[in-house]
Amino acid sequence: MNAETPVKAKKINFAQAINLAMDEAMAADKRVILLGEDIADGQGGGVFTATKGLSTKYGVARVRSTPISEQAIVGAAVGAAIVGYRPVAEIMLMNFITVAMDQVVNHAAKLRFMSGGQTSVPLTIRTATGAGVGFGGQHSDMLEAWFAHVPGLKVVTASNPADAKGLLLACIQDDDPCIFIENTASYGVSGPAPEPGYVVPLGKATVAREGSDVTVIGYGAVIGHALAVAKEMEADGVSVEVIDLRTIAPYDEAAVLASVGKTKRAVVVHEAVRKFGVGAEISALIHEHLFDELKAPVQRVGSAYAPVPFSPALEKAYLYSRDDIAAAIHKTMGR
Amino acid sequence: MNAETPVKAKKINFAQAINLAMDEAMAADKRVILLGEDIADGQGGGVFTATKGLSTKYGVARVRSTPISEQAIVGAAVGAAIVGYRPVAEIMLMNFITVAMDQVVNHAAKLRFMSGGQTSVPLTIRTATGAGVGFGGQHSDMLEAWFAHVPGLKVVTASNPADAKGLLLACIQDDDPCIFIENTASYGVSGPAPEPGYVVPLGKATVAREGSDVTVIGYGAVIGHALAVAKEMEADGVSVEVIDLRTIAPYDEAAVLASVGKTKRAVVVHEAVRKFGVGAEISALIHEHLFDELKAPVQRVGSAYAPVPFSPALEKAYLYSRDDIAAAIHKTMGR
Amino acid sequence: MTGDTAAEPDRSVLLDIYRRANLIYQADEKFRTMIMGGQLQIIYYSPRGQEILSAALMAALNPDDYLVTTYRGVHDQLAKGIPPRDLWAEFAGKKTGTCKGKGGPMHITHPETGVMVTTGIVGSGLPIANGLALASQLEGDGKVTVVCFGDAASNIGAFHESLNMAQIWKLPVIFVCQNNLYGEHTPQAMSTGAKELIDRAPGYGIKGVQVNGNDAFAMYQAASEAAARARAGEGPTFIEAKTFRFFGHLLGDDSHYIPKEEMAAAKLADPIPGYRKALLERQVSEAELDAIDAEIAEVVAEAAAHALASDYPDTDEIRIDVLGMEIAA
Amino acid sequence: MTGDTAAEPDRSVLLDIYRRANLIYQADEKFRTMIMGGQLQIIYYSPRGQEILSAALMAALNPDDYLVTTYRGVHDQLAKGIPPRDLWAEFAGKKTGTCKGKGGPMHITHPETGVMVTTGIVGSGLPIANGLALASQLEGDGKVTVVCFGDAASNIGAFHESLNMAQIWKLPVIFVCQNNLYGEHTPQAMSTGAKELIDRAPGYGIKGVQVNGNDAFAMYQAASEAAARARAGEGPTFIEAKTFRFFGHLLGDDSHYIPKEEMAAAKLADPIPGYRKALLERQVSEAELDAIDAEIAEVVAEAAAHALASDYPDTDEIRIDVLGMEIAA
Ligand SMILES: Cc1ncc(C[n+]2csc(CCOP(=O)(O)OP(=O)(O)O)c2C)c(N)n1
Ligand SMILES: Cc1ncc(C[n+]2csc(CCOP(=O)(O)OP(=O)(O)O)c2C)c(N)n1
Ligand SMILES: [Mg+2]
Ligand SMILES: [Mg+2]
Repeated sequence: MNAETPVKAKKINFAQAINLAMDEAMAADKRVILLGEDIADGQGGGVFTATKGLSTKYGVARVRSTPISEQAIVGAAVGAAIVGYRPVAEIMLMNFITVAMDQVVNHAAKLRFMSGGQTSVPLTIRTATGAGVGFGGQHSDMLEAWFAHVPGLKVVTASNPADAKGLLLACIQDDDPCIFIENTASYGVSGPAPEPGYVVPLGKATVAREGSDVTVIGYGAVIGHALAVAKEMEADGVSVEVIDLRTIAPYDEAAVLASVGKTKRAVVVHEAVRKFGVGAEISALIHEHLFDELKAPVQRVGSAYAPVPFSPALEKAYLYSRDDIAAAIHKTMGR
Repeated sequence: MNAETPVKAKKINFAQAINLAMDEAMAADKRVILLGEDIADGQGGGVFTATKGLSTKYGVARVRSTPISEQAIVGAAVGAAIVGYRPVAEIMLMNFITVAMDQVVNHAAKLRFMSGGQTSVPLTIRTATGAGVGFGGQHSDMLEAWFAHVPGLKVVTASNPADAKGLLLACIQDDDPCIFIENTASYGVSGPAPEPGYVVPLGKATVAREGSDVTVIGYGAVIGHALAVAKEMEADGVSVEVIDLRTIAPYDEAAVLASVGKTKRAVVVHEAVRKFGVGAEISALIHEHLFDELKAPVQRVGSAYAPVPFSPALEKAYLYSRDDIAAAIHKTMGR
Repeated sequence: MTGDTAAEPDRSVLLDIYRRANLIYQADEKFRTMIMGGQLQIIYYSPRGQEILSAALMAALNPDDYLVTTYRGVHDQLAKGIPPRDLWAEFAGKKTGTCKGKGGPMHITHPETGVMVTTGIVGSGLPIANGLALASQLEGDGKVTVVCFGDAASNIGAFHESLNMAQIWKLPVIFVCQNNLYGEHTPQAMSTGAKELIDRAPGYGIKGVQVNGNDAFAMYQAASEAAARARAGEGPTFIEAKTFRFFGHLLGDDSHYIPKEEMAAAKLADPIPGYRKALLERQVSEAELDAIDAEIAEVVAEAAAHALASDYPDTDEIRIDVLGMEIAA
Repeated sequence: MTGDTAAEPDRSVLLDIYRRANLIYQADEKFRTMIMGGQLQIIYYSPRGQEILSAALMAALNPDDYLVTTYRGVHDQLAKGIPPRDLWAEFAGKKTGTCKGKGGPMHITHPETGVMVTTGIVGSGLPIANGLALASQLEGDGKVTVVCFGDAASNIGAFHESLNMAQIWKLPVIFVCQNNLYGEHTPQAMSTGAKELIDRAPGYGIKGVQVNGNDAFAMYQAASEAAARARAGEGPTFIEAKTFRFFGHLLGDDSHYIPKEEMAAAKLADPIPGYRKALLERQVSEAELDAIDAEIAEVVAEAAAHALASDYPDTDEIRIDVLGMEIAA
């Protein structure tokens, strides 16, 4: 970096942040390898360019474009992981993980336990998803609740590029299998660049905004919306605290309870379908611990009970919205 | 049936009840076909004998032993279903569905919606699972929460043989894809036989026991345990109502809220891992609707956050227990 | 490649193939123009280069035979007979679309023309095709199911399970691998251990046929034979049809990963002018073909205009078709 | 079947194979006795009939080569070198077991002897084996990975994806299909379209070898050649080793689905007495073999006693090994 670089103003987008995490991890540890469809530079460096340049820098032995064989991809990652490698497998879009669930759930998640602790599985699965980009029913699902329900897996997602970099690096360094969820619509979204070496610890939520009246709990792209709503609500005299979970499972229960213990009101928000989603777990937990202190029942915001529709008109009807968040906050305040 | 048969005393076990449902469905409708590994009589009529005799009765064209190819099994069921057949696919154990999740989630659940209502998918997937039988980590998982989170799927399970018969028949007759979960440990368990033609409507819970102090909500094998605990608690002067959901998704919210609206206390119980389980959804719902009336926060009982261990000593530590149910009830009463 | 040469198809069949192929060709061009011009905002997988394959294949089928295809499906869908205006409206997310706008380009269903499933998950159409064929086998309705997929899709597990099951059950299904030599940006040799995809056939005991998919005559023959076999109860066929895609994986793809000479050679062998030439050599007049082209141009223009003019679905549709019962608001 | 005949292995190798096979044989007998006698309550997949296959295969490997196997894995695990007492204790769910009782019979792991994964999900071991081999390839450690699975497992998607990936990446892995002609109660012809499983090899461009797995000499040769190829960087081998299982799918199975003559013929060709006879013909004395048998009997008896005498794991273990960090109580 030369003297003229305006360090403070440095920006980075999600794709670059994710690239940076893998770059740093690969530079530091030769056991970090990447597997996925079209991820090497000869094939374009990944459909979302998240792996761009890495095969040129580290070689195609470590950055491997694979056949369209998700079971083989995740399985190879599992096998390499149990003998000490730290594979990062890219499953292009989250819905495609449905063909590899066996490797994720029956193997990656369980081999540490079933082996009595002899073989840990330090692998990371990166996968993109999210509605709002017109990909339709089979390319947009948010399935984090499934993985959160599987003991042995960590589920992680970021709300800004710096965290994306820090969290992905933490996943790669972690000795447990991590599902790292990226937002298809956000790859080009920029934010402040992190310092080299920046790592965000897994299992720790962060207070994205302090407030005193109500806590909004979310993760990923939700946080941007929650912050925008919080700002608007300031005008109405409602002080909204926003908790960014960052690690969805196992999540930072203490941080959630501390915040809601203070505000006495909570709204949980996610893009995933509301029913049986992550919000249900967090709502249940909060009630279990803070029932007497709560001023209102915890509200949940999520998407409609439907597959993700293609038509933009319906996709909007499907997706949770800022209005939904605001309405839920008002509902908690209305008492 | 001859004159001496003591009709009232007639008993039937789960395996027979399930067999009976398929038998009646096949007799009534030639579009009902069965697919699964070793399900024809030449192969033993299914590993749990649930399909015994059916291939002999209806022919191997309609009762098909398949290769070990779960994607092909479910896919074939999807394809036949969209042109009007009513396939019942047996996925021997629930963990094996992980290799066929794509067909279940991206196709069976979504084709009605994605086709704009042109192709419904009247298929049933029968699958067995549950811990307590020493099958270990890869043959025992309760994954109902995954399927409940997928719009377009119905998830069903029975607490007694008569219901098993009536619910499975309802699944086969239903125009939506149904996941029918059977309990490995219960196939030999007997109960009163249903009348011929007995159907239990989907989406309707039942009050397995009336009570006034606290509602225990569960499904499947849990109900037996809940009833036993309820009986014990009677001695302590606690009147426990037990709600058997029968359909886990979409579940009978009205029945749950009606009962808890009466008792003002609730415990949700399932064998699945507690975290991010079905209990979270039900707890969240109850709080959302009955916050002001509840005398105590809803309690959740489920299994430990761990893969299912093999060793009987650990399997016991993993599993939810009657003591856990009793403790949760006491917790709601202790206020 | 298929060894035997059969008698050439009738003139009417040849013109039918021409008509189907040119509908695809013009529709594709219109889609690309509209997308590049910002009139449609969609991810688009162009079938340019694969028109003849699909036209000849569908011409060999009956209208009520079943089809299962993929995200790269415009050629298959139009060749199978979906009215262009219905397809177009679906691509535009309108309520007049085949699926009321709910499915979109990757999920076209149109039972009236036998288009039963279009899937965006690589390989997943094959198991479903078996199910359709199984229903036909049980029903005895004489229908054949065709499932189209790419070369790279032949490396996923569902392919394997499906060909095996189809063979042991002798299902009336035709597996058509449209081998355009690339899966996204990966060439076949990098993703596929087999020397030729057709080498996979003996692993299932299935009848395998390798054919130049861009040769309408060879393709029509292969498809006709496979359909006849299926209808006769002789079981499935695996057809590997060689072809090429001229616009890469999705529109905007600069095909950087395709050697220039390979692309140039493919363009030289472009099946669209090639087939026109073949017809002209067979006493079809320029005027006749021009008339067909003009007629199709009108159909395509009308379809596009209809799509743009149509309304979006009501937001209430989000609660409909999820389950048989309407979901409460 | 393998064509070339190589020189016979050394006497020491032949005895090594004998030792491994007889350990399996006696262990299996003891397991069955204990289960039938109620001393062990487990689902048991007997390897009876497949001892020689496994013994010859493992004798051709190095101790630190990797193995991935399945629920029917006792023969592979013992032949690979897991101390019987550790295996036994795991089968009994005791804390002295290979996996502290957490895994159980279907999930044996013992890295010291290279047994990396035992899976209960048909076909899932193959993708994982590729990963082990990939690590060895990158590491340049010269290790070979062997993955064992059944004939019926060759019909599941993971098989297909794995052989293909191994071949294109030239991974040092040996796919050993222990073809005992049945998957659960289904005969091969009912579940498999291929005439011979080995016919699947060309579909991946992989080297394929069909061998009588019950012939120690042929099996040892095939495995040695495959291991040498793998170590030389020449890539994977698919070995189809024919064998038979005498106790059906799981203990208690009455084998009603196996034609009587087929079972009788298989028993006549029982590889255990067959191999003993072969050794006797090669100047190994009865006394020498008897001594080995006796030694093994003691080891097996001790292992079983140790398992029964050991403690169950503490219930706190439920919170350990789930994640790297202990789960709070
Ligand atoms: C299971 C799955 N994995 C990955 C993808 C992403 N993807 C979509 S198309 C494609 C390439 C398919 O290539 P091919 O089968 O040759 O068909 P083509 O696009 O060339 O027609 C990939 C990798 C997907 N849709 N589904
Ligand atoms: C994915 C999956 N489907 C089904 C099963 C149930 N199952 C266990 S073993 C088996 C038969 C396997 O046969 P084969 O591969 O020939 O091995 P063998 O048991 O004969 O050694 C089946 C169907 C399973 N464990 N996993
Ligand atoms: Mg292709
Ligand atoms: Mg077998």
